Amino acid sequence: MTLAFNEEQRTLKDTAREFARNQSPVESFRQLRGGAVTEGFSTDIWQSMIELGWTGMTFPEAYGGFDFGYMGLAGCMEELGHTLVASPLLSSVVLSGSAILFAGTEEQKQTLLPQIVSGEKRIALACDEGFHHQPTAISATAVKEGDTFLLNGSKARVIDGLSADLFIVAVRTTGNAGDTNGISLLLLDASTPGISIEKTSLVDSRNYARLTFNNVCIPASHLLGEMHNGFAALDKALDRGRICLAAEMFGGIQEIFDRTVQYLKERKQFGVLIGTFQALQHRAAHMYTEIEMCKSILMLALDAVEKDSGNAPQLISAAKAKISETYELVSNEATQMHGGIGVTDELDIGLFLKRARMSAELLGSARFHFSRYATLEGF
Amino acid sequence: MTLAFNEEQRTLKDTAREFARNQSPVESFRQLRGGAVTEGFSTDIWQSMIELGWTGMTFPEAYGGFDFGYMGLAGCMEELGHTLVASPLLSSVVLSGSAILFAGTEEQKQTLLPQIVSGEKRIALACDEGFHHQPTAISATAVKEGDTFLLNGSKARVIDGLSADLFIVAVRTTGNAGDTNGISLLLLDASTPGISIEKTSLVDSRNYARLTFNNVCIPASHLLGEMHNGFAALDKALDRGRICLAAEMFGGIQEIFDRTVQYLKERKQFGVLIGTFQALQHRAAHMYTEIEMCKSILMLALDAVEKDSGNAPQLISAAKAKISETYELVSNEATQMHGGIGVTDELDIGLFLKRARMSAELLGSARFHFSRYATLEGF
Amino acid sequence: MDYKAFRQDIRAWLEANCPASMRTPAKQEEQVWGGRNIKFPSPDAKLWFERCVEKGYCVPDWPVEYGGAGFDTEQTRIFKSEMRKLGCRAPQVNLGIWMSGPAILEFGTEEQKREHLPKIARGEIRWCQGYSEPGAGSDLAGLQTRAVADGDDFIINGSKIWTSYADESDWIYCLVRTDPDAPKRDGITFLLFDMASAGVEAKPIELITGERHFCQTFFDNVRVPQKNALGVINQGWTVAKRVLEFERNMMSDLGSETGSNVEPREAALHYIGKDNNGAISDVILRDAIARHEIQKRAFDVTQQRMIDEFTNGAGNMNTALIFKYCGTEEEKRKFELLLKIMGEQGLGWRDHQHFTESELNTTIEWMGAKTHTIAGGTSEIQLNIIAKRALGLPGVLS
Amino acid sequence: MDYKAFRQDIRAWLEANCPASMRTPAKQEEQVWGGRNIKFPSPDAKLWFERCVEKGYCVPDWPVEYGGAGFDTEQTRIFKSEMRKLGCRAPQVNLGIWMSGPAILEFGTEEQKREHLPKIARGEIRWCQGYSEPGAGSDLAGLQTRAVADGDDFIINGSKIWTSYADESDWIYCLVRTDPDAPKRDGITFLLFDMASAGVEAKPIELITGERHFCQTFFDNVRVPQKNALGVINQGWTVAKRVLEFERNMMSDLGSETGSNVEPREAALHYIGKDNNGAISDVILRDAIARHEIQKRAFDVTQQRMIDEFTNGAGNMNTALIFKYCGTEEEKRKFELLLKIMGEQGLGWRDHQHFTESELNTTIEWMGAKTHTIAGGTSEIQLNIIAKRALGLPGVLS
Repeated sequence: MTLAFNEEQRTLKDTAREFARNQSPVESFRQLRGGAVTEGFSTDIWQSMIELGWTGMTFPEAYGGFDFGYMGLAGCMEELGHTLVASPLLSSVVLSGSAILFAGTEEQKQTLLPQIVSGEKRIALACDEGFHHQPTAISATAVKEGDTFLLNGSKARVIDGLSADLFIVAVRTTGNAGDTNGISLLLLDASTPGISIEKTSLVDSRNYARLTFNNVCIPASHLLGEMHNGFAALDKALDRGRICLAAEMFGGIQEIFDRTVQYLKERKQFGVLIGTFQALQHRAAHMYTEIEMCKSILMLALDAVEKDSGNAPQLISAAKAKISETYELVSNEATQMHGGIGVTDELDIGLFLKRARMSAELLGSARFHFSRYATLEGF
Repeated sequence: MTLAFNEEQRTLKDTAREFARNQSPVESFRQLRGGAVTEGFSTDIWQSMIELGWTGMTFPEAYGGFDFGYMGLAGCMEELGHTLVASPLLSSVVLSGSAILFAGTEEQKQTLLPQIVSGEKRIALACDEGFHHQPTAISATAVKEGDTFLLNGSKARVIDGLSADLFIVAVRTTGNAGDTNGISLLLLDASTPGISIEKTSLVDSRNYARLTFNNVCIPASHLLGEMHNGFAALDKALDRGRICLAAEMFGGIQEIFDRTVQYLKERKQFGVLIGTFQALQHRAAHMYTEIEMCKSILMLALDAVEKDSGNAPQLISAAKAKISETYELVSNEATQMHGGIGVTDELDIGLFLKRARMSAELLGSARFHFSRYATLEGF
Repeated sequence: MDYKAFRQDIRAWLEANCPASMRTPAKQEEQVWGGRNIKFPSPDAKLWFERCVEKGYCVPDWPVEYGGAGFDTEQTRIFKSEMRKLGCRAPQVNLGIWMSGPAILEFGTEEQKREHLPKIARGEIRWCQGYSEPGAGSDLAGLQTRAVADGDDFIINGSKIWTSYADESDWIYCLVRTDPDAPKRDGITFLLFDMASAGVEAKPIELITGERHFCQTFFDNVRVPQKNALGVINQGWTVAKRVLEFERNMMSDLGSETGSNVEPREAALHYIGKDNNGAISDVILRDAIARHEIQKRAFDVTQQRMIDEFTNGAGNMNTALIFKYCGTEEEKRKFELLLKIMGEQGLGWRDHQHFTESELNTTIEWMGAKTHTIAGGTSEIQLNIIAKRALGLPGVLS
Repeated sequence: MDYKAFRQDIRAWLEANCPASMRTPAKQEEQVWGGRNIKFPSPDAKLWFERCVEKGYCVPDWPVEYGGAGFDTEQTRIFKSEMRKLGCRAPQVNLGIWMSGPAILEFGTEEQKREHLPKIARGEIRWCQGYSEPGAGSDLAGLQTRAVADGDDFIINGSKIWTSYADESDWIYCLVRTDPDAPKRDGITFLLFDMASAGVEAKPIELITGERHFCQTFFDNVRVPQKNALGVINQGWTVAKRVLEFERNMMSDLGSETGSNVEPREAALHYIGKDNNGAISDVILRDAIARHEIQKRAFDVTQQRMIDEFTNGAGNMNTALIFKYCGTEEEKRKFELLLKIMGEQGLGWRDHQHFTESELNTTIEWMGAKTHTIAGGTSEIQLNIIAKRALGLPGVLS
């Protein structure tokens, strides 16, 4: 077990830090708000990420990747979280790429993974349907008739769904909503007739879509993985997404915590630095301890992912739950401690506050993951 | 609606305060610990309470009472909570007396209530069986054969059960554990053959018993209330116990909070009063606000009890839940803020800490009452 | 005074005069703000406003000679309770009604009362508040805006922040430093002046909620007659503190009844669903909702309890210190809970296609609740005050 | 050094020499405390102790000439890990091993090392700690116990509190004030002396747990040679701080592995029960247990993470500041949770008829956990330290 980034990973992380600070500071994210850019991310920044090789980190060399592992990518995500960098790394590389890696046939992997790495195709994973993340609660149906699946239903919160070339759609091919059995994964070209793709605007101003399928025809060969048995690969891909998202969130937590501590050292009230107020000191110190706990559980989960350990799923849930709760705590405290200025749009704190709630909900809230942890641990 | 004690009730409360301070300070409770006194309370103090008329407050004059209401008694209980006075007021007058008042025949009321008021008989209510308070989870059975009930089973945490003359036993006469239907109440003389009464020693050093019934014969005339339909009266009596216990707990909360604030004003560390440390000030101020909330919900519930309002049960659950959680908070903070001296047996804080946990469990924990509140509110 | 008959009269008048459309909760954009540019969202709103002005019902407890209805405390309570029962909207909203008007009533000269109060009562002048300054935050008394005497006038230079709707207001009540050498609370004057004066500029600040009704307001050699001071020159801190009390009472009201009509329990039944027993199917959220409701019930009756305690001769003013803190902190918890209940539907942003009005409002109000524990005295300041005044703990904190 | 071979040798020795009965967790009363009155709960305990003493294994990292085994850091780590793997009990417990011994190794003269260390290693002398004083609490440096020079000796007067097992200990390491005129941290001496000296008296204090192993210790004209000072006279604060670090590390260990073998998840399955899916049937408690376990898992790997970070060149000493606070606070939460899970069975008191040993211990440890956030530096002091050292926040807090 190793709970620290190795030298190679640290070098990569340092690069990501420089990149985020210089190429894509929070100011860049502000420019994306308002929806002028349909994609919700900068295509230039995305192109730079591709050139830096980040799109290939998690894939074997045989598929055009660099076999660098999820821990390395998570280190980058953490750094990108510091400046709220929006990109399809999570949606296309981590979620969709992992699903293809875990479920795809050799041919699918040979075809699609290099396209993800090169950025030729951006793929989005369409799983959730209800108000909350619940990957077994799939009602969208795909009925196989001859060489074709006929797809009906809808999907919510499809990350980067608005500009994706291709979707991986989790559908129900048998059983009922809530069953893990009977879920299959289908590859669906975004231009297929019968799909409606609608932008949804959420507080964190990123790219989300709702999809509606109205008798969409998909060739049977576009099945990804086994018929009815797609859930294991889906959940494993979601898990990779959860831990990378948690790493991004952890970057955000550290950023606003550091800014808040800095503010406590600069801001005067009643003639003294507010950082001398013991009540604020204790709250800040307590947050520091919680952040250290987040780091430990994050690294423990990433280590388990690297080794593909049997207990990786529960450790990922542990990390996502702990980090979601801590992000809520720290973003609330950062807002309160910054006082009036903290709730203006001019300061960045509000942007992190919004991202904190959205990322806590995405791929499972703390509530979802505490429960999942308990189930996986058998109690 | 009136959320303050009226003049008469305040006079009574003042008397109770004087009585508790002078006749039964915490020092008296210390003398009861160790179990030298079987009853777990002072019979002299109990006799004084009887003479003061507290045993008759909740009963109509027709049954030897003074028709003074539960709000008046709760005011006394609050004052007794300040000095940890142990007495059978809760067990005999509130729980058992209320059960008889709500369920008894005219003859039973005529016979038993005056005996409670005069102290001639002490009655204990035997309801719980498992580790937690759960009044529908009754498994002890009473089978009616001719003119006799045959009782088998066991009871836990019978308050003042060790020295009771009579028990009111909640038994199952039909249905299964968990059903509200099928519960009946029986009057059982403590000297009846087949009863085993064992003292259980709990952290708060009061009088608790476990009862075991081995083919105990009870005359059919000792049925209290309707056959199979005893739950409504039982729950209503338990509710009267819950709110009076909550009042006692509220007295304890105020006592240790006041002592803690006083300590903050006296104790020096690093050359200054610890009450000047802002972190402690804020924690104390927060507790103050929680205590005010406790007082409001307690008075609201008592007002509903006085009027026998339809929403009294949920307001009682609200008060018991809120006060249980606040007692946990305040007893923990009082211990921590007193530092080393607070965890010695010499200081009283530990006695309140122990009573806090025991009284939180008795008649339903915060957890139990949050859930009950929601159920009663229909969500 | 026959209060029973009074209540019947009020009820009858309201039923006869308050249009049906004015008996539904007003959305933010439907509120009628008084002022030179008064606008009405509907003819009914105008009618209702005019009828109330005529009777003095915008400020029922003010004396008749200043445009009020001259009601005593009990009459006012009855009037408000009947308004609530019928769900009547406030005919006019105005900081003049809540803040500067009551302050002028208490501290003003007869001349000032006659000049300002009727205009507030009739909705002719809209007021805003110039208290906070950039960089000062909760340290109100540390204000730097200077007013230098020049003949019978003051010349004002400086800047205020968090002046709500300064860009739409007609007059301001403003704290200025008139004696820079005195201890900081002893050199402050409470000044009233026209926002149309030369040298006043108000710039909206955008909040995280997207709202832009707070402004930063700049004063560049603004000339104001010295007689516009309310109360004694250099002793404006006394007036300011009293106005802060008005504000805190208003804020704690805000805490207890938020604009969002979404209650967590109803939200849960909709966004989470029920189990076979009709209970909210997520037990954790159900528990959190019960906890919230109990806290809210306790909070809601606390004011009533205080009054009852005073009535019964056992009152304690300390209880009043907790309202702002308890109300606004519980409001924050409520909205965090609502977000957890609503999932994606609690996180929409200006997307009227996929989110209802009420959903979008919940998101905004979740953020708005963050401002309520800061504005009008932060929660930390409230705790300082409670520690000092209610608990008597030592220390030099203000 | 061939650590692999070393590990095998240690393993082989432990398997051959540690009696089977010494490979089960020791109850409190089964621990072997060294000292003049050393007692063994069983012949196996005596055998195990003697075998370890012979090899220097009571203090494996101490030099051989002082009674240790002379192991380097890696060897010590391996030795401890093998002990843990086999579940071997500590052969001897003694504050001399954890506190005064390491302090003497670091600050002692050669003469002091030769006098004291072998006696600790061989379990001949039991040590206790004289730090806190009545009324001083966390303000350690404010101590009042005076040591006045008298020829080659000091004459000590005063009193110490929270001296664990002072009534059963042979020697004390004690902070005394030798210069009352110096700033408070500059006039303190770290003194070692025999508890059998004339004028020493130790009185047990009863805790809320019922335990009586803490004492108040009185010094009435106790005569101690000046050469018994450890380190420089008047500069004992330096030694004291180092010993506090040893103590905090020990306390955070206590936090992470409490004596109670009851884990909330097992307790819940027993005292609450399962639903049809095998899940703990109370969802609220299940969620709280998950939260606790996640916090504990995070805590448990944090030390390892720190080491890994240092190994990989990105370490940060600040992380070390959190252990005492996190460990002891989580321990408190764990026991509150256990009490809620166990209901009445978590609230038994010395009633061996109705409660199991483990149940009664849980109750005691619930209370004991309250002492751990106070002793060895309160949680508040820990937060002060974190704020100052890890966050660099300003202030004059110690």
